[in-house]
Amino acid sequence: MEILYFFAKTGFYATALVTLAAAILVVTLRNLFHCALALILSLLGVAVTYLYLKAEFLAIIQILLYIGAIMTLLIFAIMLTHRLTDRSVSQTNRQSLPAFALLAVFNIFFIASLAAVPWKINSASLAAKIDTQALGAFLMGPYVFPFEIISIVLIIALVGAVILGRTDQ
Amino acid sequence: MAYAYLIPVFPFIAFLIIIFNGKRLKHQSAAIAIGGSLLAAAVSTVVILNTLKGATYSHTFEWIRIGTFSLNFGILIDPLTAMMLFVVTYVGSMIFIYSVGYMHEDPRFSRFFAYLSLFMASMLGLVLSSHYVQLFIFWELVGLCSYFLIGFWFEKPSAAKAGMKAFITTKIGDVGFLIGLFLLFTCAGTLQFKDFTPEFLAAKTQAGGGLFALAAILIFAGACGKSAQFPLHVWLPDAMEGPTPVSALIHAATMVAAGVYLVARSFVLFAQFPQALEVVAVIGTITAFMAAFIALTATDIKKVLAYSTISQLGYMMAALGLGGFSAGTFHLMTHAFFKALLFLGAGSVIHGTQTQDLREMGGLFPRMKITSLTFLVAALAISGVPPLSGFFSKDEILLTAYESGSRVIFLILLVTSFMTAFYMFRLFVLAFLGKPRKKIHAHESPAVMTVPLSVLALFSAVLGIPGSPYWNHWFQGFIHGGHAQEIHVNLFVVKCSVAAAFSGIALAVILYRFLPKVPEWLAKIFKPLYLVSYNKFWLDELYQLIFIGPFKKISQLLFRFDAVIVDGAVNQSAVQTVNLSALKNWFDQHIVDGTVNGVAWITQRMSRILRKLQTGLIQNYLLILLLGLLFTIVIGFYR
Amino acid sequence: MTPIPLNHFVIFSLFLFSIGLYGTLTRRNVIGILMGIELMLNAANINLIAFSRYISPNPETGQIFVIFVIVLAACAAAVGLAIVLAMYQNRKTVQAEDIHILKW
Amino acid sequence: MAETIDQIFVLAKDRFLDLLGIVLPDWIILLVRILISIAVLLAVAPVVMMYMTWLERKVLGRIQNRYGPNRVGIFGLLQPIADGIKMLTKEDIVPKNADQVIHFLAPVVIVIAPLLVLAVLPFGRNMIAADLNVGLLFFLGVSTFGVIALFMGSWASRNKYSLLGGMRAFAQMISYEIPMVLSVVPVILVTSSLSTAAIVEAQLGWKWFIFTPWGGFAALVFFLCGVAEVNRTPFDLPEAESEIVAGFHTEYSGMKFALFYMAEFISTFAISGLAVTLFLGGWDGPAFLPSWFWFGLKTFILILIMIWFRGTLPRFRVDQLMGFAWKVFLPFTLANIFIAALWALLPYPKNFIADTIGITVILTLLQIFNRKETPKKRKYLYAN
Repeated sequence: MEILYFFAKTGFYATALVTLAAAILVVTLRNLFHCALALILSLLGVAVTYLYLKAEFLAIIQILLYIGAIMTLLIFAIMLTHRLTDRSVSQTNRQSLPAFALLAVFNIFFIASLAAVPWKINSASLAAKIDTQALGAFLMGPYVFPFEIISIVLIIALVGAVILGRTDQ
Repeated sequence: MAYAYLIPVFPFIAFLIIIFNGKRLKHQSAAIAIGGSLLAAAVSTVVILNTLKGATYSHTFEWIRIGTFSLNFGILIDPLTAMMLFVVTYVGSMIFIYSVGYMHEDPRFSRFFAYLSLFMASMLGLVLSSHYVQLFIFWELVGLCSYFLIGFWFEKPSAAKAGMKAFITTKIGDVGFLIGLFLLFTCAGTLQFKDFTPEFLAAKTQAGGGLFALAAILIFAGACGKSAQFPLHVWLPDAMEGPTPVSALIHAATMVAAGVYLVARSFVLFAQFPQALEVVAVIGTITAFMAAFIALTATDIKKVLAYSTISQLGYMMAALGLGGFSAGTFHLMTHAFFKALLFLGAGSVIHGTQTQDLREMGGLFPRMKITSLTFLVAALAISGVPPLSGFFSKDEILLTAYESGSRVIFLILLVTSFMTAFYMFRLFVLAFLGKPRKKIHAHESPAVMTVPLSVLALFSAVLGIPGSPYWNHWFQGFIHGGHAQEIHVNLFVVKCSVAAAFSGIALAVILYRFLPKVPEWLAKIFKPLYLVSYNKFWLDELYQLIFIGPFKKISQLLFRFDAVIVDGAVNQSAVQTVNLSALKNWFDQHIVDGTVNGVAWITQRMSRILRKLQTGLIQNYLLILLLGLLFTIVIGFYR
Repeated sequence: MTPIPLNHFVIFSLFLFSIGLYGTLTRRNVIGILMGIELMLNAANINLIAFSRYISPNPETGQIFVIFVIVLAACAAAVGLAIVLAMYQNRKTVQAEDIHILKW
Repeated sequence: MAETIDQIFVLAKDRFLDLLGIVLPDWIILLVRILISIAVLLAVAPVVMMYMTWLERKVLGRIQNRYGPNRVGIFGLLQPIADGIKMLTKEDIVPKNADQVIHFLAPVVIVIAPLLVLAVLPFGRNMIAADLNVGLLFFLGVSTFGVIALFMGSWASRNKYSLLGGMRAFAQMISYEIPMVLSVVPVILVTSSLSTAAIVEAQLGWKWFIFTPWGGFAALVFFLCGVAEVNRTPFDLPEAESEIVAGFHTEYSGMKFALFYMAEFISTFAISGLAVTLFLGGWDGPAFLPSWFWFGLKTFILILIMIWFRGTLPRFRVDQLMGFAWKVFLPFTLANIFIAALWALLPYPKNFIADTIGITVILTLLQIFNRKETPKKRKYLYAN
């Protein structure tokens, strides 16, 4: 059995690597459509990471919403703003080098500081099983107010998008 | 009775609706105005019926409190008010309906009805007032409406001028009224109608009532202005420039009667002072005679009626002045109806013939049957032919005059009565009988005009009955608040009156129907008299000479003073200011502006360098943000 | 059986965030910037879940916040893409550098 | 005996694993247990797809008064295999301008989604490959991959018709996904579970949701949306031959084309299966026949209905298609959630009445608000 856990852990690191690689592709590829596909892969990796954190519901939601809705929207926008045979020029602007340097420093500092933090692991939470019903109860119980607010925000965004998108005036 | 305050409110609401929605409502505004007046009439009917049962009503509320004194406005309903309500709402409603037809083509149709509604509301408010100050407010409001409506066709310079003339002339009287109110308040300490009882006045005037009498006479001056009595009557003939329904409503039936109403309302006060009463009687008599005399020669159909109105108002005043309270008010009521009818009939004629000049009319009878017949009824009524309403009311005035012992007044009034009959039938014959003197395509007016005519004719015919011996002088009893009045019929006076009426009618018919040359011949013979009448006693010219001319002179003098001395001072100071400003200007330009510009110059130079920082590229900003964040982290790390 | 250390999740999310930020900083195309932002949001989500799972006494809280974040991301994407489309229709460009008329 | 037949596949799997357990360690058994399910699904799915094509051609043939395939094998039963051989041996043409990688990836990705969703379908009692507690959501989530793959194919082809087809598919699938998910919500509401197995359990004993007022309509909406989701007639605008050649797979040939077809048919099967699971009681049925038989029979009937649609109905216009989703399905399914909530809240006779009233009201309102504005009869001034 131990070996299965080992496989599983290896799976996590593999997923992380694939996710990061896909993310790097997202920010470096020239063809925006390829970027979008790489982003889908990256988001899938994140969904798998959620599974490792025992958040199945969120993993599925990630797929349903991010890949099913947001990414389709994004690809649609790409289609509408690009020609089929768009041989685009450089996709990065002039500040890539300073940005990279700054981010490198940023990461170094962050990892260095992370190593110094003694996390207090809560083993009860770690072992807890959170099913969808519990989440629903939470959303409808203590978090009902933010839940309602977020639905209003969603409606506003919807209306806003429709108004922005209309061309006939 | 507690709902009586609604009576003026309805027309006022109609006014508000129309004045703010006139453009949109167009001809529907008439419906709103008529609705308002009919509602007012309905409520008034209820109030009147209650009053007939002997009820009176008075309600006051505090309007303003000044120290210990509080101004209490309110509603007072007694028989006099009830009668006025009856006149204003019924005659008013009829005229409203009539106006739909008369004003139909007018571009300012809805505004006309707005003004009419406002006038109606103000007049009803005036009638319902329980306080002199309240009455004065409404008094001015009706004056304002009168001004609006006389100048309704303000494109015509004559109409605009007539409006101003009416306004200013009545204001002269109103100043007297106001001063009279001040005096009265000083003497009596109250202006509440119900406080003025004979006992109260008797108590107050024990020390001597000179000021009271003066106050009464000054109040009468206000009434003179409003009711177009002798020195201040000149505005009313000119007011005929307004639309005919206005002449009928305001300048015949209601507003001009307000003066009479005021005197009647203050009758207790007047009755206390014979001097004041005498003034009223004399002025009334003079007015009655003079106006009738002028009316003899007037050629404008409306002018004739206007002078007739003045004359009849003089009758009322004379009656009141002679102590005939019931006679004056009775005549006020009957006169309102038949004079409104006369004006509306004249309006119908004008509407049909497009002319106002009597000399151009003639032979209208076959073409305008309803108008002619109703006009005839009214003419007979005003002439005092029994048993129409005018006969009874005028007869009572004559009786009052006869019994007052002043034979001169009685004779003058009797002659006036004769003249009234004469000029009315001169008018009737010239307008309706004979052959057309000019080619005019006369036609009968629409039903919306003739129906009110018929209704008013009915009222004109029968309204005398309640005050006649047949009804045992019921009206006189009612107006005195239920005290039955002992009035004995004096057959001599009746005979005189009837004789005057019939002789006047006969003479007019003979002269103008059968001997058309004779009037011209008569005019030549009595040329001075004719000229006096034709030129209205030169009163307008007299006023021009006495008041307006010197006033203009003074104005010119003052203008000179203004131009030379006042303006000179002002100009001089301006010149000095300009010089000083030039100095300041230099200082401003070189020193203040120099500093400001210098700062601006420096800022500009700095900005030119610094604005390079703002690239407009959001990602650039984000990078800087990241740099800042990193900086913060590093500082936090090595702190 | 030991769980995966928390720091590994955090560092994973840090890298993801950095890559997303890099994309946001360097992409010339507005849609590319939007993609970078999505990556950053995801990194934040991983952190939320990881910390709530490992440290918080209520492991559900983080997940609920992630739901909110996903909804907000959807809103941002919808409105953002609508803006991009409007921009493309009006100015025929989706390059972030070309949109700087409010500069001076 | 009946029990044995009912569980025959499960028993076979267990026996096999027991045999393996003699020689192999536990963890390999665990893996094999999973792998067997996967292998079975992977093996069954193409067979199902092949015989669905045969079935479709045969039934369409009968509808159109002809025989359909009848040369290869008895009743043409070997026709799919012949087709497969033909597809495999055909030349694989890739357009010169195409985005090579994505053009290749698209057909691969597109079959993944329908194969994945088969895992959460309960084919019979205890016959579910992965009983996830978010199974239903998994099904809906994963099936959205189809859109992406389809889009990849249409974009990579560098062909106008492909792109148009892709756009149409995109709009259509996005639009119909919303009422589809909303029509499922009442089921979740009543069973308070997202697990497909639990949903079937809740319907055991003829308490199929299709027999409830809300369930009947929800099933109808779900089924129609499902037909739209898999781009079948009358919702086949993305591949409308008369308008845009063949839509998103215009530039595909050979086995890649076959993969698109396979995806479509497996999706059809999966959607039918999910409809059966959600509304038709899943594998529930009289016990004299095994549970998997009942599941198969119901699915088969739904597939037949889809083929019947294809044989009879003309294609929608684009505006009709969109209007149908947004103006009819969406409001109805939204209202249906409340109606189902009423069903769950009230006791038996009352809830039936309340639901009937609710559905009547919402249908009437839809009727009123979607009334077609008939243009006024034209008046000709100068012509007659």
